[in-house]
Amino acid sequence: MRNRQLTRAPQPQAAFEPRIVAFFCNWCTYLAADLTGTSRMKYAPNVRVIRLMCSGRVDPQFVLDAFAQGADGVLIGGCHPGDCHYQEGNYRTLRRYHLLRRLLRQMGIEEERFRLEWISAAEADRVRNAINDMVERVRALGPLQLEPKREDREEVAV
Amino acid sequence: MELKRTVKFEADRDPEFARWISHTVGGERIRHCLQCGLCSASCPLSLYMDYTPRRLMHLSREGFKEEVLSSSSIWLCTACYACMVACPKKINITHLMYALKERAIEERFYPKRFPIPVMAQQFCRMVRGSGRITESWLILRVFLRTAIWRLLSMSGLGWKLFRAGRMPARRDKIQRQHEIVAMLDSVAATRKELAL
Amino acid sequence: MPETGRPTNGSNAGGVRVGVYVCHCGTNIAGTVDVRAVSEYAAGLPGVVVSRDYKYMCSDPGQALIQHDIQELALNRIVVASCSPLLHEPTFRRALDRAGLNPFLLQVVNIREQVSWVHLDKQAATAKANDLVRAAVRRVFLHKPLQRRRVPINPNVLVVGGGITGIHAALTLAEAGKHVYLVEREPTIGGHMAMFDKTFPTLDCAACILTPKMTAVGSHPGITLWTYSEVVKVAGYVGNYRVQVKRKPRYIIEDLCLGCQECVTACVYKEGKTPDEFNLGLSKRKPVYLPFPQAVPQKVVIDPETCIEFKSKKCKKTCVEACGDRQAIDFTQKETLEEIEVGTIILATGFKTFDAGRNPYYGYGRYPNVYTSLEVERLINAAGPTGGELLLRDGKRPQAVGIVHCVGSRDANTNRWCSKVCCMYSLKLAHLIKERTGAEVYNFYIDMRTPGKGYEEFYDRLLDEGVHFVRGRVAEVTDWAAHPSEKGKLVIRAEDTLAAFVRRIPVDMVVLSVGLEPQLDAQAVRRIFNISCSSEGWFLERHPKLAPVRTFTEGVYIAGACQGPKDIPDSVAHAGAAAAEALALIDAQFVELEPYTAFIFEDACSGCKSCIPLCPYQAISFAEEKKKATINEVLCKGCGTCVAGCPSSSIQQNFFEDEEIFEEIEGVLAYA
Amino acid sequence: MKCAYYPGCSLRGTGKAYEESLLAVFRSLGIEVQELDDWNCCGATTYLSVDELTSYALAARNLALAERERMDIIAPCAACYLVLNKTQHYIRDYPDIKTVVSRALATVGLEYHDRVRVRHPLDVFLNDVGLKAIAAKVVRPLKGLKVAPYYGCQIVRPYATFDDQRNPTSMDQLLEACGATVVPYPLKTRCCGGSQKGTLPEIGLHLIRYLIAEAQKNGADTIATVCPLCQFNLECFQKEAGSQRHPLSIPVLYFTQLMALALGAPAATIGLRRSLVPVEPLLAAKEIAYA
Repeated sequence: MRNRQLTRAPQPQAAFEPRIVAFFCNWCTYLAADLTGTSRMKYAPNVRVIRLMCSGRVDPQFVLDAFAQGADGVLIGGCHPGDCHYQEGNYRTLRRYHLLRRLLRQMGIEEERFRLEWISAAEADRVRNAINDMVERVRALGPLQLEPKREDREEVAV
Repeated sequence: MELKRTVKFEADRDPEFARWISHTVGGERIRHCLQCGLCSASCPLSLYMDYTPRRLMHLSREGFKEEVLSSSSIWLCTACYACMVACPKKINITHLMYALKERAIEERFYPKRFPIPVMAQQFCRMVRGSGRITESWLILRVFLRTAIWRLLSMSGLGWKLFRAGRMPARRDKIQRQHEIVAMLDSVAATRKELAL
Repeated sequence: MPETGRPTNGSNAGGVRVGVYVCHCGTNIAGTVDVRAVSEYAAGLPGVVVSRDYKYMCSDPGQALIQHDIQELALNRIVVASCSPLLHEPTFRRALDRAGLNPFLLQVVNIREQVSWVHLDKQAATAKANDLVRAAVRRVFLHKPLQRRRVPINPNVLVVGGGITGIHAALTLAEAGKHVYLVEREPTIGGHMAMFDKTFPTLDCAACILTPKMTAVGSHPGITLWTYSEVVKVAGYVGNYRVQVKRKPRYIIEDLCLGCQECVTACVYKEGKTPDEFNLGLSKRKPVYLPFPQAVPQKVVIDPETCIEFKSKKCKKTCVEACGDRQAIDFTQKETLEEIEVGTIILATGFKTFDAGRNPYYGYGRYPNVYTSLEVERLINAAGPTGGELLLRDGKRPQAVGIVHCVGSRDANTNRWCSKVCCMYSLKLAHLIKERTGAEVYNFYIDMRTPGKGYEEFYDRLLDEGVHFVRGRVAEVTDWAAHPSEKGKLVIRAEDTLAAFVRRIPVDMVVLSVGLEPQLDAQAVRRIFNISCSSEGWFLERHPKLAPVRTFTEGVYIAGACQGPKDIPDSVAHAGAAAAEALALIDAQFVELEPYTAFIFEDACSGCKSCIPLCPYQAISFAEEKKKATINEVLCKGCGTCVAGCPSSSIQQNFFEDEEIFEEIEGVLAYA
Repeated sequence: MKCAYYPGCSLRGTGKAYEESLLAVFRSLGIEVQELDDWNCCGATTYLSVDELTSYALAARNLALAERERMDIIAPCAACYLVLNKTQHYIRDYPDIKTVVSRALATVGLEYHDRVRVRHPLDVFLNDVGLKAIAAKVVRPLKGLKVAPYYGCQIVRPYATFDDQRNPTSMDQLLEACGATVVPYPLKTRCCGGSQKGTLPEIGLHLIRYLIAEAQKNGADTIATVCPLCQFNLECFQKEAGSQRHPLSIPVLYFTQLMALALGAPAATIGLRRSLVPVEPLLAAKEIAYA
């Protein structure tokens, strides 16, 4: 189930559809994404959103895992600086984001594949724009080329 | 290209005219006009009008006398009452059109040889003289004063009507014509007395 | 029982039995997502015992379906693919609870707001829904039963802002027997309403209906009124907020001042020299003053900026002399900080009016006879600077007055929104101006918006009064005369769009009907109370229709014009709604908090202490004897920042454990 | 009760057939009428635009004459019907108008106390005689004759005294009682232009064109009218209003002509020959015997 080699193969080269994993905080960006829906704005269907209570919960491992499992891009959405529901969680996010970006660059992952956006609960249009813009940029970059790595975590019993 | 000033100064307004229209019979509710345009949309003649009834109501209550009285709309109105029945503010628009026509005739706001006022005047004259209208005579008189050439083009129809017995050659007249004259004079006198 | 249940591969992974439910939401979801295909797909996922799609999962029969399956098929994990979890997660959790399953063994998949409503391509939308459902099924495997925490509610309420909204909310709560702290920034309560002369559409006098409520606030034993005060800090959580209030020195001992104003009479300044804030600078006040005669509390204030004693320390202090034995004046008073504990908070901080100077083409500040509507409210107020006579700056009566609507409203250059109250207050001012001066009054409007009880009727009345209505936005106000009749006048230029020509209208006085804006410090205030603002800067409600006075912070409510432009009736209704919401919480006596707290695996903790500074709530401490970090669950608010920051992964967060998230990540990415 | 019959000027001229057929229907239905003694012109729409006060006085003379005879007025002409009705309303509503009118009447020894009802034949036939009684007296059912009922403006506007303002049906019912088929006619109360054809011909023609074209489109064999001016406009100018591509030709009859025909009145007495558009071929085609 987690064999990336197997899973990546069937993707036809001609129509590359980037796959992007997004981590949205519960209080701002996830709400904004809901508002995008209630406002019936349309955006590219390439993003899969994972809801966390705060962008500060985004463990760098999550990002690395997403890339390892086949994501072509990772998007983090949090409240604007100073607006964090938990006072300062998003400042931690920002710090980790900068570190992680440097690390990813060293791993050969283009900067544009990893993105942090501040989107408040009212900014539905920013959700749409951020997603559409990122999908286009990642599409231009093409599929993420990583050497398949050995699983470094234990399988969860299923 | 002839250029004309279209911007209006307050001095172009005649507040007296505005006062008059809202105090004339039927004009009581003109100020309530919401400018919804239902009158214009209901009017079968509005497609030919320079100012739609709605605009005319607004211009009237604001006192733009020149524009209102020289508008073609007041002559196009056939008094079909469609606007008045439709009006959500119950404004007596048709009656206001009559009032405007009357005022326009009084102040001579119409082109020379314009048939509508001519016909109105001839009509009144005939009533005073005979008490009744004989259509054939009325039409003849109007065309003689406005457009003789049209009389010629109408002669075919006239002849047919005459043959069908619908164009009596003799003028109809009431018996007690003096009563009509007396009443007309009385109205004139009372109007003067009460300054109506 | 409907027979839409699909056969599954039946694998029973470690006793986990998942039920998947895909909601059509009428056509809201089913119109874009092939719900049947999603349900069929889910049926093939490992561990899924049953998979169904249903018209409305949130309906009673929908919930009954889940409950029935839990009992009949011994399900122990539930995945519902429907609208946003922010809407119906509580509904489905209750359904689990009723069926005897721990409510946290549920995962909700958002396939409406984030799938069907935002995509057009049915195939792509269905594929996305499949991915999300697959991730949820994988994630829900790891869910553990959790218990919500119950916390008691402190029955005291803080109301911030003493305008009509705050006053009404405070009185409602106090009448219900709760203790209210009413904090107002200005030296008196009353807000904007106290400045008005009459109120639309009934034309009853604002003071007559407001002052009884103001005095009721001042004398109510259940209300602690702190004017000239501001909230500076809020800590704690719903039901248990600790609030710091800064009380500015008024240099008067409130308990001793009787409001006799003898000090004001006795002040060394024989005449006022400072622009009077309450009259918007249209009159002058002394350094010691009462904001207006009906001010509550009836306590004077000393303004240290203009008082000679503060400047030179050499004043004769005739005020102190006049106060005599009462000794209410205290020049040494200092700012104090009070700390209070409340369970709920109502924000009623109101609005500010648009700064008319931002539209320079209307000549505000340049031509003395261009006023804002609020200034005119003061001018026609019997208690105002002119005793209610509408006079120009030169003391003459205006013969013609132009009222310009939508100043700072419906304008992409300033504010895009409709300020809602301007049409009606402009009509009111038009009526009052015509009544008091007999002047010709011109209203320049874009649309006349009078949706309210008795409002359209009021407009109709104004039409009949012979007020001119020119439909068109005013382009400029100048003193340039293009016609002899315009000499010495202010000329308003606008298209009369109903007449379809441009008009130049000379007037003596221009009234700018300024719109409503968020308070200048709205951003700072919302941060103190940990709530959000809409992009315009109004406080953001939890739901625009169904939760208009709630916020995303439990126990903090918003009421009145701080949420968006509102007239008096709307503000009062809003205040009542906020008070009722607070009362509902208080009367429940406790509130249940989500159990998303962090916890430590002590065995793995290396005692590096790196988590301790990460917590904004000081919930993590270091147990010296064990050399391990410990988390105080009561203080933890469940953000998860410490979890992400722990280098040894020895902190986990309930419902958001690392493994759960990993499953979700891999779930959305795994190809089917 | 005997009614005063107020023909109005048009029924003595272009609308002669209206008078002839109306009187025939009165006779057939046994309605007793007496022509109003020395009636005068009501002023019509024209007088109102020159001098409205005088026009009320003129109309009031007729009202006063009827009142003196203690009779209600039957006014078949739509304009007369409206003007008389309107005069009643305005005398009631405006004291100044009442003063002017009363004084004028006094000079010729007349009084008016608002005791007269002004009625239209449609109203009398429908509400006094009744559909049942009329149907019982039909001897020549107008079977197969498709009629577009055209009411024009002033019968229902602005005063709807006996019929619905937006969708009047009184004439529809009467014609159906006579055996005719009434076709849908959405323009039934749209204006024919009145005297506009005489003063501003293009505009008059424009209005006439749509009225006839719509009736023809809906399959009408004839248009039934209640007003002499409507009849005149629709009949006399239909050729002019039509074009080569869309010629217009349809008989335009007074509803009373159709009723009289059904009630068995001799054809010669109901003015069928006064039509400029021949009626005979139509009646022959529908096998409606007339003699």
